[in-house]
Amino acid sequence: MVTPLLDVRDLSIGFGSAPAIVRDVSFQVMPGETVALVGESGSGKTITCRSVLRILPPTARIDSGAITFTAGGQSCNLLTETRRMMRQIRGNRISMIFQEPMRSLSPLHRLGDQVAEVLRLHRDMSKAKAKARVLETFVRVGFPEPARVWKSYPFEMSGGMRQRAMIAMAMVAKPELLIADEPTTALDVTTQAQVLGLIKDLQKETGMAVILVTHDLGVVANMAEQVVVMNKGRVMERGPAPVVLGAPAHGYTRKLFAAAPAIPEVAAPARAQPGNDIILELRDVSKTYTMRAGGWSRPVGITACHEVNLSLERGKTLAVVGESGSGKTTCARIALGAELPDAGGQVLFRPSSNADVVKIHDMNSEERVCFQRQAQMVFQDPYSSLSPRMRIGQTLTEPMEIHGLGSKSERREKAAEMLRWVGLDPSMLTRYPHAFSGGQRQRLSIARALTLDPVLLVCDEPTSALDVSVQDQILCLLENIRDRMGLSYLFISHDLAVVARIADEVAVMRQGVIVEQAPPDTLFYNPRHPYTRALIAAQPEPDVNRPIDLKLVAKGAGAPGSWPEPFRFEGIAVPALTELEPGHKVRCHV
Amino acid sequence: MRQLPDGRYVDEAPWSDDQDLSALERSDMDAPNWVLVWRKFKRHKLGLISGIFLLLSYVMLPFAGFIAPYTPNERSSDYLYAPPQSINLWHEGEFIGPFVYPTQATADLVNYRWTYETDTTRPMPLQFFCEGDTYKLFGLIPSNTHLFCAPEGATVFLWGSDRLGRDVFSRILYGAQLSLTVGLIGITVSFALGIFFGSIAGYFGGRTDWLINRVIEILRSLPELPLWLALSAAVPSNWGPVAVFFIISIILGILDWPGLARAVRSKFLSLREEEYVRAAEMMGAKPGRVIRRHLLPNFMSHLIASATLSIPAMILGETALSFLGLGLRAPAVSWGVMLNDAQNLASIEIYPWTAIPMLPIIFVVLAFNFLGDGLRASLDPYKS
Amino acid sequence: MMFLRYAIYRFITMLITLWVVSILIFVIINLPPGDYLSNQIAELRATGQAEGVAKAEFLRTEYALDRPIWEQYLIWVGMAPGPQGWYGLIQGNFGWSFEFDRPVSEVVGDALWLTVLVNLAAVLFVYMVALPLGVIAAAKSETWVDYTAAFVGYLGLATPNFLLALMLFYYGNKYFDLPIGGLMAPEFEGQPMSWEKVKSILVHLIVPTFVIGTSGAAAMMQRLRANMLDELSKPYVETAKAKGLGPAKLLAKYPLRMAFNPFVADIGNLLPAMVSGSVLVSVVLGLQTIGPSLLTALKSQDQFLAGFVLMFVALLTLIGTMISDLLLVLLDPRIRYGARGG
Amino acid sequence: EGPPPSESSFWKTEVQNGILPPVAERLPSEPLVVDLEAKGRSYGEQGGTLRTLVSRSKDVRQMVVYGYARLVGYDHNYELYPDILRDIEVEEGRKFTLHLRDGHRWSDGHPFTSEDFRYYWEHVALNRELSPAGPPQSMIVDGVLADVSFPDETTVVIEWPTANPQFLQLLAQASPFFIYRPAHYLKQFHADFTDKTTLRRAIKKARVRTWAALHNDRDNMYKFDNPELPTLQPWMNASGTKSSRHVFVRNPYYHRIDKQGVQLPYIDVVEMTVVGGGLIAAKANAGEVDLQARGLDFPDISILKKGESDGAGYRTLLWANGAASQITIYPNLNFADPVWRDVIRDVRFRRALSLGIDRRMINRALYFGLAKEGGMTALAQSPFFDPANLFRWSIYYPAKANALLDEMGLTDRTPAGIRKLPDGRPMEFVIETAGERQEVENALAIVTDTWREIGIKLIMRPLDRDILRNRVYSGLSMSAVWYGWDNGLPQPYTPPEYLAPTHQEFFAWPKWGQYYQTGGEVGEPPDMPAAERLMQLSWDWDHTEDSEARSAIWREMLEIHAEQQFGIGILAEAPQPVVVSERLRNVPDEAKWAWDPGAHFGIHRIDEFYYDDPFQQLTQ
Ligand SMILES: Nc1ncnc2c1ncn2[C@@H]1O[C@H](COP(=O)(O)OP(=O)(O)OP(=O)(O)O)[C@@H](O)[C@H]1O
Ligand SMILES: Nc1ncnc2c1ncn2[C@@H]1O[C@H](COP(=O)(O)OP(=O)(O)OP(=O)(O)O)[C@@H](O)[C@H]1O
Ligand SMILES: [Mg+2]
Ligand SMILES: [Mg+2]
Repeated sequence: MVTPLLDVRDLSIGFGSAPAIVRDVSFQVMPGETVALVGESGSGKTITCRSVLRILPPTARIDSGAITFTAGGQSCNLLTETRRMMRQIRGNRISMIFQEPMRSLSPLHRLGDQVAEVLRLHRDMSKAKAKARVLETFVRVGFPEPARVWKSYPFEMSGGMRQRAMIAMAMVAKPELLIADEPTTALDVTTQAQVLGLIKDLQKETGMAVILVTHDLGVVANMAEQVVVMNKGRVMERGPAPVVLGAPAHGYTRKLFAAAPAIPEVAAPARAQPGNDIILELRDVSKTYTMRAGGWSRPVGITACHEVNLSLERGKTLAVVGESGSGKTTCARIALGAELPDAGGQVLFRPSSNADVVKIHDMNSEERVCFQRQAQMVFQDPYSSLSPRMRIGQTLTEPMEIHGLGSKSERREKAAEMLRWVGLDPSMLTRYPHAFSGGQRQRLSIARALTLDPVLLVCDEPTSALDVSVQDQILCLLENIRDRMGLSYLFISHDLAVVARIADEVAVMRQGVIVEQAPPDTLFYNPRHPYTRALIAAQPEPDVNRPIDLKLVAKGAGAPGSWPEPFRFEGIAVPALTELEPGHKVRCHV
Repeated sequence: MRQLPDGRYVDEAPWSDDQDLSALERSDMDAPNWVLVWRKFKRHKLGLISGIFLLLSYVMLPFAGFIAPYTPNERSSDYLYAPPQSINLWHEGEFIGPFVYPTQATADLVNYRWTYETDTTRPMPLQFFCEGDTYKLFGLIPSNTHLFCAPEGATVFLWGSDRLGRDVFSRILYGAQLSLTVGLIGITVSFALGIFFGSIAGYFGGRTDWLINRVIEILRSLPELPLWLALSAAVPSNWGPVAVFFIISIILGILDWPGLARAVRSKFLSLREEEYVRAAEMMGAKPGRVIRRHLLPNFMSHLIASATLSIPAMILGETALSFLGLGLRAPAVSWGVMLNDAQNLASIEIYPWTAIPMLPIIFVVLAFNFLGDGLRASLDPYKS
Repeated sequence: MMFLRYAIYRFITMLITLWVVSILIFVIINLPPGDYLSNQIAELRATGQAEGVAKAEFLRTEYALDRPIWEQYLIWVGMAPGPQGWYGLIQGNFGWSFEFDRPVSEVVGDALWLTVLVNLAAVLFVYMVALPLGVIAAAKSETWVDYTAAFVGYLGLATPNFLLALMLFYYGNKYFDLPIGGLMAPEFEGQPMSWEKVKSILVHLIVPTFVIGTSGAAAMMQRLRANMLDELSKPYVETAKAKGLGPAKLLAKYPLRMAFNPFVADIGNLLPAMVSGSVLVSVVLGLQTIGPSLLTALKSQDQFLAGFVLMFVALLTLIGTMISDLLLVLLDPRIRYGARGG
Repeated sequence: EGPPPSESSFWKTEVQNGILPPVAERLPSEPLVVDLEAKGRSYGEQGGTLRTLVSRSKDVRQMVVYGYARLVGYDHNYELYPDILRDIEVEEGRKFTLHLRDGHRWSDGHPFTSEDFRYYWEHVALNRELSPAGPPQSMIVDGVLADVSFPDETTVVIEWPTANPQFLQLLAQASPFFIYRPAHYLKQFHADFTDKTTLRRAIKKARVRTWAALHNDRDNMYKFDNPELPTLQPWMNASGTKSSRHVFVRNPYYHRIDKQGVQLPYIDVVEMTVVGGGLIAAKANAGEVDLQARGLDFPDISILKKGESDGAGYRTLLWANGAASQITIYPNLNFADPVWRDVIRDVRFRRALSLGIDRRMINRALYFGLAKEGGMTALAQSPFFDPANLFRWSIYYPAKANALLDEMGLTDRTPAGIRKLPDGRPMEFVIETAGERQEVENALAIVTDTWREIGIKLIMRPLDRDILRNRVYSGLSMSAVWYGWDNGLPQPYTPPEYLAPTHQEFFAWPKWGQYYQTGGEVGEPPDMPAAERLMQLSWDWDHTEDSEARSAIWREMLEIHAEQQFGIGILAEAPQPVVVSERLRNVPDEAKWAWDPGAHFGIHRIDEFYYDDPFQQLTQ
């Protein structure tokens, strides 16, 4: 029998004096094998992964267990190994992609520097060689302009780009074991396919083993040989992927798998009724950033989005999907006035059907306060949008405090209520943000946005870190509120299944422009644009028997310059968005 | 955990779908923030001890006159530069309660110093709750009862006496009244100004920042020295030393803020770009709120450390100023004044006890430091 | 490009500020009643030196001290002609020191490099001691290393500089044969550099460096420690750890760099502190730096000397602040020099 | 007579190389021969280096003070005698004939003649550019400028129509009135003697603006900071001012020799180092000085004694201070506040203040009882010393003081027991000090306690020296503390003007002093009978030649002061520690430490001090 590369045995971990949060977890990882760790949000997946590298919060305590790592004929217990040895192992033999890449990168160092450091540390490479290697990895994780990424600072990158930088950092040294904690949450499906393909390549190349934490059962089906299902800190079920996915034995596993959404097979397109009660409208919105990366040289302009026109009907959901880095977050921020559009762009908001239009891009302070009460945002990166030195209780009551709503105890009650809505326990109110799991933080962010009972909610990938059952719960909640209170959503997501479920209208973005826009039924029935088609094709399905060809779908639709004639464009000289059929707009030359 | 025939393991423990609410005490949830902070602080032993020490020191201030056996300017002209005396309990193997041995001074005109002879044959018990010189309890109520004093014909100089025969121990107690209060006013002023201007400059940026920065630059490029000299000429002569010192410490504070302001500003310039600050703003938080609730807590550690560090500077500031004729002077007593008298070789080599006031300064400063550190630690979210 | 524009803009601002400061400085040194020469005449009379009075009177007209104050200012700066023509700071003439009876540039010249030397030594001391200690204290917070560092630091802070110097001198001389006061053995003064001279300077620098440096080091160490402690728990530190970075490199590259922000902001203070910060220490330690000259000049209202030294300090401050502003922008890419909103 | 002068080893090589003429040619034909035996001193040998410290670099001028080569100087009995001059004749106190020594030379070897006096008088004193305010006041008596003539190379005659009793004292002062200049050296900077282009070049080089400024810069007989300026002092400056160490080497042309024919000074080199004022005691303690008094105060004595017993190689002497009083309180009779002024002008008040001081206690606490307690008056060595003056109103007697104050009607008291002024304010008596001396502070701390018993609250306020002066002169300060009269050893010939309201520097009457000094332009005329009487007496002294009459005037003036307590003296003759190397000889064990007359070490003739073993020191 082959010795496992990593053998986790009876691992129990707790925090402070509270009862253990991870209990008796055991699993093995064979060399070259992929083990998927799935399970409920907050069930201890991240903690388990971190304990392998012994990078746990200072308050964590390991109650029992052993983690044996065997490589090169030698095995050691990672939990008791000397620090020096651990430094030899970290980054070199085992590397990790952290769950929240946005926070995990140093804000003051260029990405290139941060990534190349691993190589210089463990591979003893010259500067130039390391740079070449890093640039190459950048390309492989899907950066079209690796040179720009090399000298960018993290805050200049979109969420998905940061995540890819993190992935590059973990893989560039080609470790023996890769721990990927939800590595593709911020990536669109084609990029995701590219990244997953890269992992597979590396596995083939170097025999790398992978622990893959993910909520996307489609990814599990496509990647994993082994599956470990966790719930409430315990392993519910583990075994080979085909068996577990095919016939879940445990009640929780069954429940979980049942909740997985899928892109519906649309038989006939449904025509949307053109409404006229527009709550939010973006007109000709463009945004150009100046890169700090330049330093002494000429400033470089980055067009994050270009002439975006969107209108959101009251009580409806407008979903934006698209390539990572295509300007979705930028549009969302502009829509909420957090960023100003370039001159000429307009953002209009109508608080109620018969109220006056507010120009978001040009508000006075009175209008601003009023607007800020009515429009809220769920941030893509929940960790950094929560004040690290504020207890969650304070964070949740703050919006109400700002707008002077309710008494102190009412506010607290409401905060507790909100937590319950998003499936969290009110006793967590006294915790600080860092003491939550990724999915829990995402839910906190949603809870905070809801405390003010807004009329407009901008959700930037609100459910990417949630397991499917909790995701289902949250989506239900959102739908519920929308139907009850006429809330309108601007909903950004990579998960087409989620979009298909919740959206009334979908806009597909690529390279800063909208390439196709239609109601979901229309879109999934008859995607016209090559990019949309590529996206749909790249959505993995939770069925081991229907794997997608990662290589193929990763190509996506290729660069805009290689698209079929009517759709092709270079730079920002784009064809107009044309309405091919009522309610279905495609960017093409007719 | 059971292994199924197809090679998978399944957990057998009964499973329920409910949210299991982890058991955290309810009371915890409703406790206001400071209670939570206090609970954490209690675990920081050194901080706690320091806090208690400081508390005692401050509580003692109004009673300094009662505890001190002498009043600050009470001179025993027969006991100049008397060395510290010990309080003994046993005399020739016999317990007779706290007592001192009488001492006798002679002027040694060969070496020009006072030498003291202790008469160890005559133990003289201390008196308790005895009458002595008049002082003011709480600075208001005249009283002449002292906790303990020397018996008739003897002295009790726990930490020796100085050049004029004044009791160093008593003077330190009285000196605390000034050093621990007035000196801290300057810190308060400087912190209030520094934080205020630093944060608005850093947070708003742009023109506000420009203006505040110019003021800071100008203030900083004007050295304090000429100001002090001008001031020492301008203070009305009938002002008491304490009033002068009060004004000085306020001015010290006013001059001191730019350094802090710049530190605050620089930190805020980058903090204001943080996502959670944006989030707060997008929720409609006013600048004041953003600064207080989101920015300042993230700079608390620096502020606490800076405050601790300013304390010795403020207590000792006057020793430097007295070079310019501006420090506190007799009859006011402060630690700085006492140290000022001790700034010569004789105090180091021959009468080392006159430099004892250094000790309380060090103790107080360390206590403030550890208190601050405890506070910092209990505000640190990453510590349990 | 953007940076260059900002730098130029910042430089122009500096010049304007310098001009404002020059007015203020002139006002401040003329604030105390009387002027150098009247005080001098009073002193001469008090000590019965009738002859010196004539000389003082001579200087008064020579240096336009009999003119209205604003006119004196203009002449001093060089924006108006004095009795002997254009002769001001702008033209590169720093004026005359009455107290030392030499041109200001001569009085200051010697002291200047010694000042820089002493303070450079002190600054080096501060950084060499405070940086590693602060980082270690943070990394090993609440251990004996931390407590000892704090204790020693505060010991230095809580001892008046002069007393500390005296003690160090006395015992240093007694037990280690260290020299008392001064910056080099007197016989080396005015001599060309030689190995012996360098040795003498180094030996003489020990106590002043220590005295000037301790307070600075303690302050920097404690602040650094606090800032480091904040940074140590940030996720990016974990990332760095996961890369397998060794502790020293890790601390230095990531959290230290972040924690350094407030100190960069304080660089502005470093330069002027070199001159004015150690004035009193220099006076009591008898260092031949610019500090004692400044104090004498101020006390005796030797206005051109005082004015020049103050202007010099101000210039250093302004340059320092400018450098720190530029560094801030360079070091922290997140900083944008724009106003809030938008 | 006497053995031929012997060559000094210091200049030996120069003499051998012909750079210097041999010693016999360097001395004046009639050198001043010092009879050391008569003074109870021993003969020494040349050589050695004397190390001493000062706290400011401008204190190099102390070498002019210590060197004490004057046209006429005081001897150890405070009698005037010709020093640089061979002889001086005074007629009717108004005509002074100065006889120079034939063959006397400047330190650069150039002859010292009446030409040097003429240069000063005609080209410096009377030059409009060098002396814009006109010739010095000291050359003007009763409004008439001196008539100066130069009959021959060695004779100078200065005369006025009326007597100038102060002239000789001025020449003998610690900081003397230099009526001569090294003409041969200074002419090169003088527009009368040097052509414009040469001058212009020199001006430019010196970075000054006019030739007058250049001349002024070079002409520093007292400042002593120009090594090129020839001198007549025993040592000449051999280093620039740039460093903190100033070296003075023996003047090869010095005019004094001892009876054995050895040219003075005995000591070859004086090394004066500038150090921080606070470190002088520490350095002395470490044995780094050979002769030091400046910068040492009585409180340093214990540490000095310790160094001495630790074997640092020195002795610590205690000399008596020569000022009339060590600590004196001057209530300001010209204080701006009218209520206070009236109180202060009441002699009973000043007497009460004096009676309320426990001088014994202060003496004991500060000086181990070694100083002389009592009011400000002439010291015991002066012929005018009278114990009655010393003790008048200056014995601690609080009951009497209280009675005096009660008698003034100041009987109202605040609850704290402080008397009230006539207008109801509490009597808070502010004393301003220069904040330089710890002993003053300590003394006032003791005074505070005893004054409280007579119902007066003392508030001490330390200020900077210049600020203090300005405040006193403008009448803003209620009272000030300073030393007593510099000259505590008046002789009949000592002008007593400093006892009369003629100087604002006497802090009790700044305005009266200004009135006199400015001829009535500013200030106020004296309006108290006692002050007017002092004024009259001073005038009388000026206009009498008779020693008896002058003595009588002196006595009366001193008595007025004792009665009036214008300056409330506390102590006199406080011991001044003097650190002397164990190997240094001829240093008197007991002496006066006085500025004027005395010139500190000057009057004790430092040029006669010598090292026991000068060459041992060299090899060290
Ligand atoms: N520092 C901490 N202190 C206390 N509890 C913590 C801390 N960090 C995490 N937890 C708790 O530990 C549990 C497990 O967290 P973990 O991050 O491993 O979850 P996860 O399985 O990764 O969830 P997700 O899928 O949402 O990321 C969560 O309930 C979380 O609230
Ligand atoms: N502050 C900034 N400075 C410079 N460039 C920026 C900045 N913010 C965003 N960008 C650039 O703008 C483009 C769009 O970014 P945006 O965050 O809108 O992407 P996104 O569609 O949300 O992507 P993702 O799905 O990966 O989050 C990216 O190329 C990004 O690098
Ligand atoms: Mg997780
Ligand atoms: Mg985004």
